[in-house]
Amino acid sequence: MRLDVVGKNLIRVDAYSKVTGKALYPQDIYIDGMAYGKTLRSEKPHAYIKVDTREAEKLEGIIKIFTYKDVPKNSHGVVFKDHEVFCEKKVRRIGDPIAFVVGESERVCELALKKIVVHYDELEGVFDPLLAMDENSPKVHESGNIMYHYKIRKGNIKEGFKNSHAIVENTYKTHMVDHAFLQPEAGVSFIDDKGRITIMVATQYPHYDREEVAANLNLPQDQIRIINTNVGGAFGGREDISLQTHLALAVYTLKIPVKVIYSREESFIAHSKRHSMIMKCKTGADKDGKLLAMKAVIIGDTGAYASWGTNVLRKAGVHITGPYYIPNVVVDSYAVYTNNPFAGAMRGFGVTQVPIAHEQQMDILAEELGMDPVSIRMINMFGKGSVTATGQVLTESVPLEECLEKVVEGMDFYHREEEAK
Amino acid sequence: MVLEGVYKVRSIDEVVELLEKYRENAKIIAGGTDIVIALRNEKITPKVLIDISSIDELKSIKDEGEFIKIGAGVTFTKIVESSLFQKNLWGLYKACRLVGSPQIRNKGTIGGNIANGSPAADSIPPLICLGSTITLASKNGKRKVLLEEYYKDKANYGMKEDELLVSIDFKKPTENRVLSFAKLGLRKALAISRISIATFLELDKKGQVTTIRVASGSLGKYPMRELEVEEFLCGRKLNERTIDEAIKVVQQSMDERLKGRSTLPYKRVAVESMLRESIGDGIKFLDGVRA
Amino acid sequence: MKKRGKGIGISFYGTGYGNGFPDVSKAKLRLHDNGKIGIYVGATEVGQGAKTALLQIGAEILNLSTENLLFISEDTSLMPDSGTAAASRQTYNTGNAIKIACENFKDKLIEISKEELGLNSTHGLMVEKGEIYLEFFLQKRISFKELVNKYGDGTIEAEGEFIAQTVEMDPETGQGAPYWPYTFNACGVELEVDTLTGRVEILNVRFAQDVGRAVNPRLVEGQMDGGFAMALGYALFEDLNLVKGQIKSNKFSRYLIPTAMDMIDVEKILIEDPEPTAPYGAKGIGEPVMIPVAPAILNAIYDATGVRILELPVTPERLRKAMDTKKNEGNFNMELNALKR
Amino acid sequence: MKDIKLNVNGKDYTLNVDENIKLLGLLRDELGLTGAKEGCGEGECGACTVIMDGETVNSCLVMAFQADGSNILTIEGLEQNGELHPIQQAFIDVGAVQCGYCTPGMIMSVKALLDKNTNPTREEIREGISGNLCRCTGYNKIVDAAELSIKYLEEGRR
Repeated sequence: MRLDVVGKNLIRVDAYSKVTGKALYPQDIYIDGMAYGKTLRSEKPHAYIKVDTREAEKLEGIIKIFTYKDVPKNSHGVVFKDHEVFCEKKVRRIGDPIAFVVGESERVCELALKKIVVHYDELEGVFDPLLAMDENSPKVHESGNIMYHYKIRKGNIKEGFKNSHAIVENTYKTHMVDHAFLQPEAGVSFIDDKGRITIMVATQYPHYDREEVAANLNLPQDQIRIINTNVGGAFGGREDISLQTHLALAVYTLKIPVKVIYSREESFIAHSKRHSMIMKCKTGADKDGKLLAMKAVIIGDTGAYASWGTNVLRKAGVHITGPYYIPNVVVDSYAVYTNNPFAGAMRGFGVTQVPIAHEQQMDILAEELGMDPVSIRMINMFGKGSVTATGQVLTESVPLEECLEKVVEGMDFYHREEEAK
Repeated sequence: MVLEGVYKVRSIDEVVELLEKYRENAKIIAGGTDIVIALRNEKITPKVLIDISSIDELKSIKDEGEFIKIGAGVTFTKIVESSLFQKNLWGLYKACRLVGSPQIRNKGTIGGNIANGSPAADSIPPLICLGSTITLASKNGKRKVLLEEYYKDKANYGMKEDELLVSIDFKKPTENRVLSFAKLGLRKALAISRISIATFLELDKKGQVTTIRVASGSLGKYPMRELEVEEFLCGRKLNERTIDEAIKVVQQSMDERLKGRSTLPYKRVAVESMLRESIGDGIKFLDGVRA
Repeated sequence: MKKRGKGIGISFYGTGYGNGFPDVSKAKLRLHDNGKIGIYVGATEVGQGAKTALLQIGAEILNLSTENLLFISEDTSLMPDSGTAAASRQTYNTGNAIKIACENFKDKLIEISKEELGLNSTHGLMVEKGEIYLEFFLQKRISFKELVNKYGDGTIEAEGEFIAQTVEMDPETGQGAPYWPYTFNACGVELEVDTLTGRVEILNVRFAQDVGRAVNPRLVEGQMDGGFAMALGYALFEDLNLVKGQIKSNKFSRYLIPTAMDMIDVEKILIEDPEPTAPYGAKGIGEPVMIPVAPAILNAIYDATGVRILELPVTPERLRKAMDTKKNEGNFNMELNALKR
Repeated sequence: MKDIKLNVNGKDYTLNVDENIKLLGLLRDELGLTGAKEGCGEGECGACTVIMDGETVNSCLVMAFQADGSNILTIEGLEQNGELHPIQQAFIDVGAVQCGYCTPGMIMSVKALLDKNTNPTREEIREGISGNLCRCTGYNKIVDAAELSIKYLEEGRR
């Protein structure tokens, strides 16, 4: 195929604006007469709350303080609507939004935050997903803490292990991490010339934001307009709604432009995290290193809210075998609520966590069988026509062997094996 | 934070005048790399800031023959770029080079490092090893304090609210003496030291220690001399065995000093690497001098 | 003492929302006043290069240079929904939607040109460099500008929609075809462990990434470097330090991501094996480039030290402790009463 | 409020500034120069890097009143008569830009480095930009851009 443009190193279309500092991010937008907004967030991980904003409202320069009472429909979420725009009765994590202060300057908003009185009636929290799975643990949501369970049942697992020459079993653990994109969340809202509520924000998915904001405000979608500015990195951390609804609510009520800028510290508690996972893996292979069976349990801590928990733990479950053909597979993958920061999408979406387990399992198996790490992969890895643990046939474009060969070519992995002999 | 007055001053006299007037309500700012963060986090809430970064007198490094005098307002970059700290004073050069990042080194000052007094301050262990004296000025005149004493006995020697740190001076080491430094950080830049060790060393012709001073950072409430190690090594020949012993001595001191701290188990093993690096680099330099 | 080791990680990654959920991308094309073509698509540029790569796909089909294309992807009042900039799906999904929209647009231009040029059939009409012409009688030609002058700004338009093919999995057995396409890669890492401090230094990296086809190789390389750096932080540095739900490391002075000095030059190898259902064979690689790195680092640490670190991150403390006790660090018993029900 | 005079990108300003604001706030909110960004507010990320009297500083750690009498160069001051600075051009040409949020600060650090050291090694470049965090690029293409800048600058001098 002769290609003129595809395959060429075209200069990025946004490069010029970015090297000159002309590219605008939400924090770079200034509108005459705009007010500022700041969010009051929970300081407790699990508590019933009562909020008193009266003293704060008296401050000169404070325009309005929004709470749950001001939100027409107070629930949102990418899959399950289990987030509240502002918590009404209960907070489930440190950082849950409780109120949104709009004032003439950032400084007066900060003062107001200190004057809002939140009475916390603290509840026992649960921070370990294993404990959270116990029926007697405190419930983060009414529905119970096990939010999702994904299963694979393929082949005959007992038979697989029975025929295995080597079996290795280990439990691996990965931690919650942050996207740490360089641009903290920010946004500006105003009413456009057609009377639409317009929000300029850095987001991964403007149409989803529009849908969510419209639902929360109980307005038709065409009354909402999202304008994506330049986005200072995302990596999954800008999928859930953060300040969009706050900004929309403020401009809808007050009819003046409003701007919000999060500090780095607020950014850390405002957006989702990568799911921490506990992965218990049992892998069996025959004498030649051919994989025969895998049994895996994955427990993902989705924190206080579901966000993408179902999809992340599903994707983790599908990929825990690694890119290897295994005839007998049992996988149980759970998403569990706790009072930790909520976990959602982050680069790799559950698939970044599972190789911490399956790739170490492969090396451990190889060692038990006296094989080298390259060979054991070569004989098990997916190729064209391979069938995955979910029964899917990989019909085309499976150049895994080539990938591994190219890596090994320059690194001399076999050499050590020879030395050892 | 709400500041009521800010002063960008040109002379030490002006500073001490203002300090006398505002006392605990005033804070000195030079590079700002620590203090602006403290203001932002409301760790401090002064009413007045006095910027000393334009006082020329505080910004010079003087080679006074027997002594070197560093103005409190000298930046880390200036020390790194000075030819004075290249040979047997390169422990100080290295410590300053490992501070934060280029931007932090361009603004951060040696005086600020001392006045802030963080246990992890990179430049202090080398300065303690050199037996540095600091000069503090107030409306009532000047006084000198040994840097080591300054931290050890804050009640008697620490900075008063009307005082300004003016300079640091130390005796230039003779050619057969060397200052070295090692730092353990979690990453290669923008790293706060988990452990730092500075060593000041003199060996005789047989390789026996005739003078040694060892100072540590992040191994206590403030940077300090490691006297037990010094005592152990003084008069001994430096070899694998004695250095191994010296490591045990440091570990014993740490066990007492850091008892119950969660960081102790790691630090007591990692200190080995820092002490080896610091002493080893010192020996290597002196071998070069003798060769 | 310094000990060296090598390790490999390989991975696969299924693109898209998956599991039978309709993964839809839409694109719209319009002919504008200056003869330029506007591509209207809700694909967010988050830094990955979506605007550039998707524009390249459009330009290729329309036989135009990218300067003659406009890319409108910011304003929900202007562009159709192309799904989220996530799941490594924009190049594949929205790339396909743009491809379909461009083909429909070309058909439309040809249909209109047939009328304008007074031809009996569309046979032999070509679209290239801003013109429609009859390939065997070049005098029969009409430019985009002429068309827009006659029909008006934005009135000639076409749409395209692409829906990825996935099959919902059975809730009891997990059997189904949850994602498509899958992307593959392999990473090899050589590193050195300071056995006294437990610090890890990466010495050498080879990283091969299946891309289907690289729409813009330099953008792919940028993703690979960035993915490696993020995974390096994941494996060795980054820790929120959660205590009872509170993030203790909530600032950059405590939450440590790699600096330029912690990063290393990465030997990047792009493997091209075009995916038939993808635009020009191109697959998404934004997420895959992070995935095989951390396990390669962990396997290399084992190779160097003989200890397995089963829990992330591999802080110097954790590694040093493992070396001291000669025990695999983090191998906890998982007593799951909850699971026994 | 405090009266200060300073020169930014070759232009003299006399301003009356709030005692509490930082140089970064002054540049962005008062002068409309939004190229320098706030990423952390504590001098860790370098997104706010500008050149002050010839040296890079984190403008989030400089009080505005401290800038009295100083010369400031920001990213907006690099492009001259519609022509990009060679470093900016190099960043474009090698593909050193992704999300772009770190880019202005990164370019200022590269400039300050090359002003002092006209031919740094890759390691020296890494050190020179070690106060500027980037989450997208893994830095390698930025190091490439700095190397290409050396070439462009040499060609410009010839």
